[in-house]
Amino acid sequence: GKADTGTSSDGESGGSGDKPLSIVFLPKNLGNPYFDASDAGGKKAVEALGGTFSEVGPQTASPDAQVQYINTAAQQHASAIVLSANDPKAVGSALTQAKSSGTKIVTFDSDTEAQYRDLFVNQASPEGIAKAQVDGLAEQIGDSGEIAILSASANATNQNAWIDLMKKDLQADHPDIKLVDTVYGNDDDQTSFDKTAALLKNHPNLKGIISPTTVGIAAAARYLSTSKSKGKVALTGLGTPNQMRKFVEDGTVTEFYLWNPTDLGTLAAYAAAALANGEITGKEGDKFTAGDLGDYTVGADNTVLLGDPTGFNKDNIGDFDF
Amino acid sequence: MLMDSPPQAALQLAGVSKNFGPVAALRSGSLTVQPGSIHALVGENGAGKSTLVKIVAGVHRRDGGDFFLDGQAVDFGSTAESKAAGIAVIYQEPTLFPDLSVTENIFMGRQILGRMRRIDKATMYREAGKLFQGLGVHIDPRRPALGLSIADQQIIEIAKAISLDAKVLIMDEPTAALSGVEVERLFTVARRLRDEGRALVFISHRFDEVFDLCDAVTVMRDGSYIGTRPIAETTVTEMVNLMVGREVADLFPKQDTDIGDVVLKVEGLQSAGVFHDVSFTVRRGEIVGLAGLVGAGRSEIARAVFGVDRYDSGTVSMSGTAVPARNPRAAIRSGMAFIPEDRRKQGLVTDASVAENIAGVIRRGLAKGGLLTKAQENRAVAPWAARLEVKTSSLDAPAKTMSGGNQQKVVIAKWLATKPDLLIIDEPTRGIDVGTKSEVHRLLSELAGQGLAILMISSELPEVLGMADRVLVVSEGRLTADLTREQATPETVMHAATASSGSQEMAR
Amino acid sequence: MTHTTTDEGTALLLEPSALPARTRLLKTLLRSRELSVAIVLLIVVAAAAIKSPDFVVSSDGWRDLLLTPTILLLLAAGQTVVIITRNVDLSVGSILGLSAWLTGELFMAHPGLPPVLAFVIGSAAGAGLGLINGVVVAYGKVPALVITLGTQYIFRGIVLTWAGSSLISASQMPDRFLKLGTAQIFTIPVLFIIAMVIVVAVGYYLQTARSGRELYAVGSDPEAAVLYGLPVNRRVVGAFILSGALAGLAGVVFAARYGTVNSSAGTGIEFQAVAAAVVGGVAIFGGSGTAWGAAIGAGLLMTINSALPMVGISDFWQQALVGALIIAAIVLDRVLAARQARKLIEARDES
Amino acid sequence: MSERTYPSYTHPLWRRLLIGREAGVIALLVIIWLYGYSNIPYFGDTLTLTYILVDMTTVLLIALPMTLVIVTGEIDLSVASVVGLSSAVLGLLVQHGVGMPLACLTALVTGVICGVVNGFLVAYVGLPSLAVTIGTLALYRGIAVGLLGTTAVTDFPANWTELTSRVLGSSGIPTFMMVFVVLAAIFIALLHFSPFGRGIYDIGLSPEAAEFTGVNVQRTKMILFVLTGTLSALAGIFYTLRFGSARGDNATGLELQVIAAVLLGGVSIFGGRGKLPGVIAGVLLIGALSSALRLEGVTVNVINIIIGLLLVLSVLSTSLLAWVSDIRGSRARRHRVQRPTPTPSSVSSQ
Ligand SMILES: Nc1ncnc2c1ncn2[C@@H]1O[C@H](COP(=O)(O)OP(=O)(O)OP(=O)(O)O)[C@@H](O)[C@H]1O
Ligand SMILES: Nc1ncnc2c1ncn2[C@@H]1O[C@H](COP(=O)(O)OP(=O)(O)OP(=O)(O)O)[C@@H](O)[C@H]1O
Ligand SMILES: [Mg+2]
Ligand SMILES: [Mg+2]
Repeated sequence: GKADTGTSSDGESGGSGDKPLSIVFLPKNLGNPYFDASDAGGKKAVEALGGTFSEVGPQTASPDAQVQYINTAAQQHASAIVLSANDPKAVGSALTQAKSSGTKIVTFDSDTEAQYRDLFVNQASPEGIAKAQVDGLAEQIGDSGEIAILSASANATNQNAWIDLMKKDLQADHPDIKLVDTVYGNDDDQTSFDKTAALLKNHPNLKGIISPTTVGIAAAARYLSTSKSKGKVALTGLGTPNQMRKFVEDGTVTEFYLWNPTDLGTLAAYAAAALANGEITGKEGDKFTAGDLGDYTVGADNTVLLGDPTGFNKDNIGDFDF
Repeated sequence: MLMDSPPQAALQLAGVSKNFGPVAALRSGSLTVQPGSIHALVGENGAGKSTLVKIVAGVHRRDGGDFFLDGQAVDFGSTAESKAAGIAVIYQEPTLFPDLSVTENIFMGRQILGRMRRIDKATMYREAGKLFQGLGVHIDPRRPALGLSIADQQIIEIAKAISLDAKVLIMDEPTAALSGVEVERLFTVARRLRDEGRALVFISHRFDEVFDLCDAVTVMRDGSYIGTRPIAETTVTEMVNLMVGREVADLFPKQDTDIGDVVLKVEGLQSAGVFHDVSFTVRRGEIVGLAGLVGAGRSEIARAVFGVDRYDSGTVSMSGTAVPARNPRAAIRSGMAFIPEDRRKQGLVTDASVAENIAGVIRRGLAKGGLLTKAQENRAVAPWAARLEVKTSSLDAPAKTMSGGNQQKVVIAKWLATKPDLLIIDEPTRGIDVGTKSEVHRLLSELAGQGLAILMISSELPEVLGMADRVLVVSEGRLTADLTREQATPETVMHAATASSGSQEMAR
Repeated sequence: MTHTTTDEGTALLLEPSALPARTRLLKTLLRSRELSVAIVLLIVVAAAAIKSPDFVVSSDGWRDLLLTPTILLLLAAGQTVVIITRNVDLSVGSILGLSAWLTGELFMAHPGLPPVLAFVIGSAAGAGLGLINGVVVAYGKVPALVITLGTQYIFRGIVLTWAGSSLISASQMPDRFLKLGTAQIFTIPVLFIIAMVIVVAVGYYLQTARSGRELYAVGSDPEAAVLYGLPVNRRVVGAFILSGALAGLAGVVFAARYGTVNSSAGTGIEFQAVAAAVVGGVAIFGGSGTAWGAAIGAGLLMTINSALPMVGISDFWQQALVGALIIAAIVLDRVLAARQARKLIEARDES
Repeated sequence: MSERTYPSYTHPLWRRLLIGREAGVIALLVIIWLYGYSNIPYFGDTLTLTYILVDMTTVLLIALPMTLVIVTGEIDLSVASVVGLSSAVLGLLVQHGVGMPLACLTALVTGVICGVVNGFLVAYVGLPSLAVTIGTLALYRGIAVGLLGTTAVTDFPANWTELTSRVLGSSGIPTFMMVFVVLAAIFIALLHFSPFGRGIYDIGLSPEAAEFTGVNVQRTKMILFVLTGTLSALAGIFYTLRFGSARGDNATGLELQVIAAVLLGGVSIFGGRGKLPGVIAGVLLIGALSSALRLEGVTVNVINIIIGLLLVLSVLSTSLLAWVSDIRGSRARRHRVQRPTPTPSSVSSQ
């Protein structure tokens, strides 16, 4: 409010109807096929609604670079920002400022702290995601032995939440599986690749790896497929079918999981539009329609849930293209 | 171009000029050298000899005038071109690559190639060894150039030039740092090259060498050609008159002064590999000359006294108070002023303005409440610039745009502004034109008259003999003589300057 | 000038010819920076191997030990050539990125392209970018640090524009090419062999070719090099072309090794290349150092990265150790150089 | 002796102000601002001003001492790592319940220590700053990452984090800029209006001559490296509070942004040349340009290319000008040289 004394102040916040709909998608970084897919879904949805869609983002997945794009969107009085946050807190003050100049904030994929956004579009419940991966791996390695996790950056909210839940699942349901190491590939292909190599060297008895990040699992699969551990060390996690197809077909990977990122982007776009035109405010119980995806209801903590993750394996991977 | 004069000159320059910004280094340089002869080029410091050489070498491009090689007009844009045309040059300042071996230094750019165009090191070392043998020196071909003495560096330069097998060989003061034996060996080689029909140019400030070696001599003054004489038809007096353009006596207007208390006292100063056991004093009103060959270590002694260089042992005191080592600030506070030999690199910040340079040392005192403005500086320096009659259009002109003489005046002004008790001045008139030179001499003399103690280092014997009340001679880092004005003659000084270490105790 | 060789150290400095050829070679080798870095490298490998023999003994361990440093090896050799001329090339990371992306695009457009041709094209593209750097630095008479900082931004901007937010993944490149990423001959990875051949060739060139030695001369004293009539500008341009070409080659290697390329390939690797050269004994102000030393330095930096976790140091501390190593290396250099200079000067008293 | 008088300046004030790189940078800044104001939607908002200033604060802070370091002919590449390290220290202390004032002070002291290490190695051991600070770039960053491990500390008191986003009335100028203005005034006085500052230029133009003039070259360099360390730490505190997040990898790569801005502002990497107003204009130029381009929907890649080109061209401009005048000069000379000359024989017969 305070800073917003510029020439183009449009008075009413929330922009009711007559202001053209403009939605900015801000992924963690550019050059990430996962976000390409989700942003494509977002684009289609926004255009279907007759609004303007734009995708901006930093080169590397760092919060400070993201802040500048949040600021720009706020300056332009965008109707809504759809963001996958690189840090739950660091983008907070920028988001607060954007909100105060009338822009709605929707997070997807990776959330910020709740007070900074209007709505979080959750790809799957964290519990569901963690459980799918842990149970999947347990089945592949015969429910015992050493496993490790290859994560993205050490501060990624979603990753850390899942890892915590996985640890709980392991303790509760798989007492014979021992988590020996958690390493971070920073969602960088080369780093993830080298970390996988290091993992296998450091833990000769390793039986499985979980990589709950699309960059990580692809890099790890590529390393495994050329190493003598291929077929001996199981790998699962979250990945996109196009990236993983080759490794599923050659037997490096048996099964991996993901929700449909295009659907996630679509849902986020519809939620953002609904917020922007005042249809919903983001409080628990609000209802809106997300095009072909159907009707959704806002749940606790201002969260909308997309659904359960899908498992991809030899049998069904041919049906997907993203 | 058609020639009609029968023996075609190997090298001919006529009316060549070169300016560096506002400095006219060369106004009208001319030189004609026949093949099979050794031609001397003489002139005072700053007469433009080296500039002429650098034009021939392709380092500088001339602004005007003619330049012929074997009768062909040439215009070299780079040293590579002149090298290719058969010109070899020994520059006044050694130009070696410290990281590389002496052999590589000699053969750089034209190394001997072996199989598959790879460098044949073994042959190169052998060749270098032969070259050194021919020059009668002992330098290991495999050692790095780093750490060579000035004399050895000069020998490498000579070996390099000889090995080039050039039609024209130019030597810019090759003997300045050499001992008698080494000079003789060089001359033998030079005569052999002459007899092979090559043309040689020899620059030196030592007349005996010129008369010993050369066939003809060209004199330059103030950037201009003055005259050429066959050596047989000229005398030292004539040459000096041509060089200076007036009676020599004019140059050194030394006043007699009362000599007072000891100001500077140096005792047992020592720095491994540079100088040894140096002790002397300088008194109020006294001008002490420090003479010796180039590279003898005089500058090093002065630099150590002033605290720019470190020393291993010994003490320096000013008016009875010890001056801490390696601390120029403390030396300045104790009343020392130091005018270094390399004006452009050490004496001045050439890119800074006249005012900033003159205020360089006193500026801490000028600041009010820690703040210093240009106006304060300008106000403080104007009287000093005026006192030395510095010629400049304005106080904010960069020092680099000034002539050498004016630059030297700026340096002197900078130090006089500190109101020192002792002035150390290294090569006070190097590269200064004749007119300004006598001005500087008059000023030094006047300052001594006012009670300033002066330690003057000079490679010009007449300057030392003309100005100094007392002459200290340095040879290979040791004081080898302490002569009064009366005792000091060219012979006594040169004798002490070429004394090798240990052969002679100091004659007090 | 009689010289009795009392002190062995000074003898090697002042009178190397007086020593028998074999002694001289041996002593030079023993004092060389290359050897000491190599020994540190061996110690690191040994320490890691004791903790976990798989680090070296297992086939994957052995392969990765050699493969991991490959890219940096190439960059460090190129950087060495530039640093020897008293310049620096900060744009190599961006050149690597451009070349890696180019490789991916090439294979997408022409899946039948022979991999050899990809290496040639990548190097040529890198050489072209190096040419730009070199010409601007040499003929513009501007500091390499600033220019290559500028071209680092520019080249990276070009990759970003070209690649956008897309990614070329393993499935889009032919297997023939990707196999090179792990192919081995006598258990030695092919990419490593390529890199080693190139490093040895560059080192050999620097030691034995006229133009190679002239690079040292240019860096040792640029002004003297002009007076010598050396083609200073041509040499500087040549050094940048070589560095660019090797960075370009490294880009192709990157694509083959990692199988995935996006616009950020090689970001920040330029400092590592400079650091490898410095650790390997290349003087940052030119005139001395070898490509071999830089390559060993690169090996050390990368191996430390993968060995630290083995010896129980968290990989969070890797970078700190690398930094300490760089500083130790330059301090050591300075101490040794100062000692040598002092010996040489003091030796003048005795002669 | 006759009393000569000297004019203080060759050129009148307006000409002295107009020539020089600073004027060019400032002019470019004004042009971009005016263009943006009239042609780019939302650029005229006070909010834009706020964002540009907040975004550039870290760079502005570090650019002040960095200018002084580069004027002496040295360079400090470790600044961004010091930002990260001070951020990590601050975070660690706050996490362990230390009060904000003490934590900030400790972070600052960390910066001082980093500066002392750089300064000692460069000034007293005599090592090249480029190599030293590449080493400490890795060292300080490594310690920062080592200290904080995987955690990001985010529980900073709101009244502190708010400090970084508070704005002065309706002006749009962030309150924290007051701190910068005071620091800038101090640094301008230090560099342009003090004997110490003159010494800094002397060192950059000719270290040897400076030493002969009694400038304490070693101590000066030491002080400057300590200043870069300290202000980098201050920037680190600002950065941490602004994002409310202390991480070891904060501000990675910032060093190149700072150096690019300083060089763009007219400082010569060889030392001895450059002025602080130019540098401040250079930083703001990059900020305004990036902001304008982002508002125009230009992506990060094109912004990178433009900043890179600007840097290369600004450094080349001096060379290009000299080159043009050189070509003119040599053309004129060739005319003179090729003028019909007396035959050599007639010359030698004089
Ligand atoms: N690069 C340069 N820039 C400016 N002035 C120069 C330059 N080189 C020489 N000069 C000036 O040109 C004049 C002639 O210098 P030069 O070196 O040719 O004299 P010289 O006769 O060789 O003297 P010496 O006997 O001392 O060697 C001097 O006043 C010198 O200061
Ligand atoms: N560049 C250098 N490399 C190695 N040694 C040097 C170098 N310059 C000087 N020296 C050594 O330092 C000592 C003193 O040299 P310097 O030329 O300063 O003496 P000088 O008597 O002052 O002569 P000048 O007449 O040139 O002033 C000599 O032993 C010389 O060999
Ligand atoms: Mg000369
Ligand atoms: Mg001297």
